[in-house]
Amino acid sequence: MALLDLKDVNAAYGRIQILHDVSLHVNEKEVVAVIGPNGAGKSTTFKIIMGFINYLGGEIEFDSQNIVGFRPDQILGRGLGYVPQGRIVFNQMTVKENLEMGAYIERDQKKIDESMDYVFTLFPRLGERQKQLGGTMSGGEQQMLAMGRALMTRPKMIMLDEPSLGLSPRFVTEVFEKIVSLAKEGLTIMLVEQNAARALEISDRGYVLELGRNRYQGGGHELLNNQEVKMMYLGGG
Amino acid sequence: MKKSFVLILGFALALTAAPFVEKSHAMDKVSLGIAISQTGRYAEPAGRMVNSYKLYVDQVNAGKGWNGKKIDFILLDDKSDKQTSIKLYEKLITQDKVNLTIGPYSSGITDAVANVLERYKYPTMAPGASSGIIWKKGRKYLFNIIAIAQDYQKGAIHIARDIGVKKIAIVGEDSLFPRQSAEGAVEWAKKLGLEVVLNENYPRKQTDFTALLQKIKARRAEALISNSYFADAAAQIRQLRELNINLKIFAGTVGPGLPKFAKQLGDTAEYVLGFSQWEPKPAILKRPGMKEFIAAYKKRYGVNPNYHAGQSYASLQIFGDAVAKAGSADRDKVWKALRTMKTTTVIGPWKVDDTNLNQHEGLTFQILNGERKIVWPKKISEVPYKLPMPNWKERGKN
Amino acid sequence: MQEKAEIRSKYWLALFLVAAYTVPFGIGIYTDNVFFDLQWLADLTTVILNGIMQGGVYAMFAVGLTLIFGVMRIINVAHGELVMLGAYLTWMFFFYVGIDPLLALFLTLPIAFVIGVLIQKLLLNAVVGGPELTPLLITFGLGLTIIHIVEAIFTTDYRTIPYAPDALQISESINIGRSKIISFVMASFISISVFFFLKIHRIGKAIRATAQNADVAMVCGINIFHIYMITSGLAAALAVAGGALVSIQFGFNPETGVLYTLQAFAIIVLGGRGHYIGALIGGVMLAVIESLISFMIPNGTAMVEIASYGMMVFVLLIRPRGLMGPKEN
Amino acid sequence: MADAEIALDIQNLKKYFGGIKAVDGCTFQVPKGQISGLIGPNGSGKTTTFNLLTGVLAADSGEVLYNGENIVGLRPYEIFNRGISRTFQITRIYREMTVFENMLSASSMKVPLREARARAEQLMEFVTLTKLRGEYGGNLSYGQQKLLEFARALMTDPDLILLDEPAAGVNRTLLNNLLDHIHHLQEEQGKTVLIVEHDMNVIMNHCEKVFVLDYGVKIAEGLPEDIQTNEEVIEAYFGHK
Amino acid sequence: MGQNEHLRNFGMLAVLIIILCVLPSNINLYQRSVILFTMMYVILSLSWNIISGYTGYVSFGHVMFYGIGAYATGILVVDYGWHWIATLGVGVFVSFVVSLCIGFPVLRLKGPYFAIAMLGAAEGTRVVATVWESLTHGGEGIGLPNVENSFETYFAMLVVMLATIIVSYWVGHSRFGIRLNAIREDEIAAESLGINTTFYKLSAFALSAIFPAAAGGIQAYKILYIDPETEFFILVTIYMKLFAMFGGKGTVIGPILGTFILYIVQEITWVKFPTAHLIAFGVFIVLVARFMPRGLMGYAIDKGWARKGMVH
Repeated sequence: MALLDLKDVNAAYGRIQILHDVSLHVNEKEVVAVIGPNGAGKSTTFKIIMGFINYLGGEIEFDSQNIVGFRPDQILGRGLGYVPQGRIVFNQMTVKENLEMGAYIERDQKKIDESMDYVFTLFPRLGERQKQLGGTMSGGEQQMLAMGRALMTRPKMIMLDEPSLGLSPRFVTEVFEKIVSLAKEGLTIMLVEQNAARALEISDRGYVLELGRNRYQGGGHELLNNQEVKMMYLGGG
Repeated sequence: MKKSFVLILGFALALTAAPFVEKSHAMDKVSLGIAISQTGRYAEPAGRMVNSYKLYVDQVNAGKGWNGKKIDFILLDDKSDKQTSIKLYEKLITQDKVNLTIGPYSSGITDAVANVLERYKYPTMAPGASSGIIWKKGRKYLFNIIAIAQDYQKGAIHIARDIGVKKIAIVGEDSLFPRQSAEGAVEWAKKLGLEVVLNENYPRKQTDFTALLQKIKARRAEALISNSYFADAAAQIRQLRELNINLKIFAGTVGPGLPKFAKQLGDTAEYVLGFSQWEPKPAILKRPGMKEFIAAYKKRYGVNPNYHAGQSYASLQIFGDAVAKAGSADRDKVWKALRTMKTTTVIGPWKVDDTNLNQHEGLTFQILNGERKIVWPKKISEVPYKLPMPNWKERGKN
Repeated sequence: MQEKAEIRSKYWLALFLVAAYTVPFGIGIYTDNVFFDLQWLADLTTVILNGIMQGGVYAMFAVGLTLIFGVMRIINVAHGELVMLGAYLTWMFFFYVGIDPLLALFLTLPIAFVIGVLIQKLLLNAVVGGPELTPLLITFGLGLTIIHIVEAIFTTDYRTIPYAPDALQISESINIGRSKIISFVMASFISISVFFFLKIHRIGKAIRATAQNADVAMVCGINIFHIYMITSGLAAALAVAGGALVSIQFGFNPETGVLYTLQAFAIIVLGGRGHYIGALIGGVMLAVIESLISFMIPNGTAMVEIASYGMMVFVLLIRPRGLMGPKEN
Repeated sequence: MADAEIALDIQNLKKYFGGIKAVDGCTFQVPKGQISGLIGPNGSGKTTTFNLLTGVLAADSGEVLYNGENIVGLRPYEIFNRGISRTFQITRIYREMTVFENMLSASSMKVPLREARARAEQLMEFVTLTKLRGEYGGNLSYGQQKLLEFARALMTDPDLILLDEPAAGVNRTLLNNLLDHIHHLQEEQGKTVLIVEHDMNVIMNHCEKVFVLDYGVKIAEGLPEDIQTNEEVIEAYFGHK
Repeated sequence: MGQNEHLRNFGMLAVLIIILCVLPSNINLYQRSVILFTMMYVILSLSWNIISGYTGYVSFGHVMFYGIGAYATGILVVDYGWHWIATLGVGVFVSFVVSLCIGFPVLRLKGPYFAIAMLGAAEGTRVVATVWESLTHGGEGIGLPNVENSFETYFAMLVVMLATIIVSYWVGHSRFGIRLNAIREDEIAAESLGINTTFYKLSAFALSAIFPAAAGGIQAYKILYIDPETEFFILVTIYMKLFAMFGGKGTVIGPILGTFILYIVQEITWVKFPTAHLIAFGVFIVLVARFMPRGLMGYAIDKGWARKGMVH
């Protein structure tokens, strides 16, 4: 059964329409990659789901409920976590505070502590550096922190926007390893990636967008080996 | 829609014509105009003056009027602003065509509007102005009533000399009236052989004087001559106490004369010297009509009149006498009458010299047990002054 | 190159501050206002201590301004008017009901909080994130309105609340007013409480998070409009508390607010816009400079205002982020 | 090809934002009288490079030679006055000024008003905005704004035109029109054009030479066809396993 | 088509001039004063409009130039015995120099920081006028010799107003004005498209500084008494700003319209409701900023009753 379901979604930044009738769905416990060349509307898809930008039409359902018009905190409350692009953490706050902010909607201190332990077991490095300011961490650590923060509410599903953007190769590998291990624990994951090859490799399924439209879809490995998809990145495909 | 927009614009522009409608006054009345601060920073003292004006006008209108004519009292608000005040006197003179005018409140504004009054030859009483400089510009139509600012600290400095003070500090707000008062204080100090160790001004909105007072202490001044209004005088005496600076004399000008000074400051206000043009004490001052005026004022407004109220009432009494003597409200005749006549008001005798200055003698009082007691000049003093001020520590705790 | 400019601006600011502190001494020596004896040193100490006490109160309401700026990038030019309003509220409770000015805080602070929330809800929420000048004009108009409403009710009379009038003797010749010390202690207490609220409390942390990045805060499930209102309420409460503490020391009338706005703004520019500790340090530094100028320069009291304005303009020019403010991009 | 004259010689250009190396020693030469493309994945430093070339950002180090003169450190208007004009990724038309005023604003004050007006009319005609000349820039559709920005950049008849994503948000017909005009400028008047674009079709079909940036460094340059098959480029774009 | 429009506008201006020239001898002193001060505020709001309306740098301290003008006249007439007309030139010159000195650093600040730095600069100038006693007579103020001056000042103000209107009209219908607008709309784009923003901002600032100086000088001679509190009164800046914003900043007719309506409305209302009108002004600023940021003219333009833009 589809946990997240988008049907014919249209969206715009101000006056520019970015998405044209985009449809996609994510089943429970699935890893789905959304890929495509620059300007394909991948990140926009996430932002429309979270309610950040102008919604023009179409249906967005999460957990069998229409979430169009919900505020981000309400969507989060339904169990959909989101890690925005650019590994933005709260620079002037410690790792621990960053994680606490992730659990802002949770008021039960015991549950927060449990989530915190859970995140620390997932990302031991965060546990070691609880007191460090977010802004002083390395890029890879910040990405871990951003992911950990999104996991604090113990969501059913998380959306990762370009988790490997701007990271050095060593950290890229580490980030993808973490994603795989999260998936193994049964978390539903949707990710947008520039690094299409890496993303498709770990995904059950993938969607390819181009200029705000659905272009291809299929199994992760199927798309990975599709020459047309590869060529699309450099035109003429 | 466009039509209505144009209509609204048209209406708004038509409104702009309103200032151009001239009024004319009935001939059977004497119109008396004033623009005074009902809002803005001078609203409070000016308000007491307005009280007196209304009282006087109602009294006269209930009686025989001026030469049988009722008074038409036109009251405008100058927002404590010079530009507005000038405009308003021009309005009173050329648009409302009043017969006589009374001056506004504060020396600065009076100095500004005096030019217009002079040009239009309007004999004007100036109960709201005390800076001597206003009368040093050869003006013929503005009449002084009260003691000039230069003499506000005369009593305090005499007392200082009498109790053996050698060094005094003079501070004051940086505006026309306090500076005139300071100028007088410096002159009196020179005459009486006191050394002025500090003479400084501070801006109008100043509330924190700790550094200034500490500076006074560092200069070893024994007395502080403060040419101040209410807020700054109150702040200074409070902060003297806070800093435990023990001076022999603290002499304010306008501030201590207000009833709220003693009321709000409690025993901090004790022993403070202040200056007053007049006090509602008929038993001591013995001016004619004083008792009746005080009673009527108190009945109508619930409080005793202070000197602002007294001097403004007096100014209308003088006008009344002048109109009676001139036989009409004709400005030229009234002016001639004012220049030559001699009369007595609730605040004392009135007769001007060539420069239109009246020799009114003010008085210096001291706050004792929360009451203002006249202590100088000696001939009208109620009680002997109690000075030097006792140390702060020796005072009873609040 | 950017790093170099950064370091250069730091040196300029340091130089400026050193000059700000030493010039009064220089002029003082030149004009014979400095005497090298113990008595004078005691006087100087008193003046500086007074400045610090004063600065504590300034800092408290400046912190309110910096909070609003940090969270919403709005400069609330009606902040000083809220200080003035606080003084009047305290005065009313004191004179009409007879409540001790400090106890009255328990009543005035909730009122202030509600006022802050209402201002935010009715006027500012709609313009957060829009053109920067709109909120400036709106709060400016609001300030004007508050001044004249208060004036219509209370007139322009100066009012004071006599409170703890005596001096606390620290040594033979160093005395400080009790009301000043009480104010300073209260201001410190409130500032530190707010600091810990921001540091420890869940909502306090959310306020900091929103200030750092509103978008991510939203992603974390923080309703930022809710946070805006709480911030505004908190800032108004700090302003009103400042008013209460000012009212037991000084006279006030409806116009005094403007001065406090400029002072608070000078403080947050110096300390670093949006920076909490910066505002506290800035407040004390500014007040001390003001005291020194007033104490040592002939007619210095008149020049005190120049200190605030000059400080503000200079710091904006040489180092817009002030002492500890975050870097602007 | 190799001996084509050089319009813009970029040498070792660097720009760091704090710890982020946005442009990290970028070196390439834009050939004169040709249309070149500048491509790269997200965050590779294309727009930053544009901003460095036009003086909007100050470079940390490096040189940009234009007609033999180093233009690094000049203010943007000085660079513009030397004949380098540009458009922006997210349009920066003047929203509360009319289309006509937008056009006039870019004309040199030395050109008589009459001439400036005539040129503005001509360019508006060309980008089909004449009907909208009295409309506020902010009221135009995004595509129209793009066209306006393009036309505005041509007001002073610049020699070098930098276009930042001209295709984004513009409909196909208009886009083709625009590209035709760019070709026309290049062919007839010998203008140099440098395009940053996401739409690979535009780059592949219209550029004679392509530069590829990744992590703020030029990783490849050459003919479009060569670039398409360059392994390093594919990896930069598509990622590696 | 542009020609006809200019002709029509100048025709309207000519009619206004004729009315304003004939009027003073037929009305009384007070009415002359009301018109004089209305004209003064037209000058002030139009000047404010040049820097703040066209260029978008909202000044909260423009009263400083007005004060400088007033003081130049006061000092030169009283202490140096100059003819008052000559002093206006000095006021304008000093204002011009001061505007360059202050403008160069302060115009580097953006938005609210510029606004507040200007507020600080104006208050600072007021303090200087208070403290520099040897030049300005300090807080005691300067009293000028008493003369009848209502006609002279009226016509002087008229001339300065005409100059301001003509310059504003030129700014509002030239490429110079367009460039200022471009800076308001997007400074980075403007700079990238060949506009030397420093030069244009500074020019606009200087232009907006010289007319208030002349108006301040004339006003000082009209009032015959100046002191720092009045001449650097913050309310003057508020009026400039409000009148221009209400009429529609960034247009020529807007500030004129705004001044005529609001100044005279307040002239009528404050007599009856002394405090209420200031409360109303505060509310008014809030409402205009919130709901009608482009003023009456902006409203008219949106409704299609006036053309968009300044050059057609």
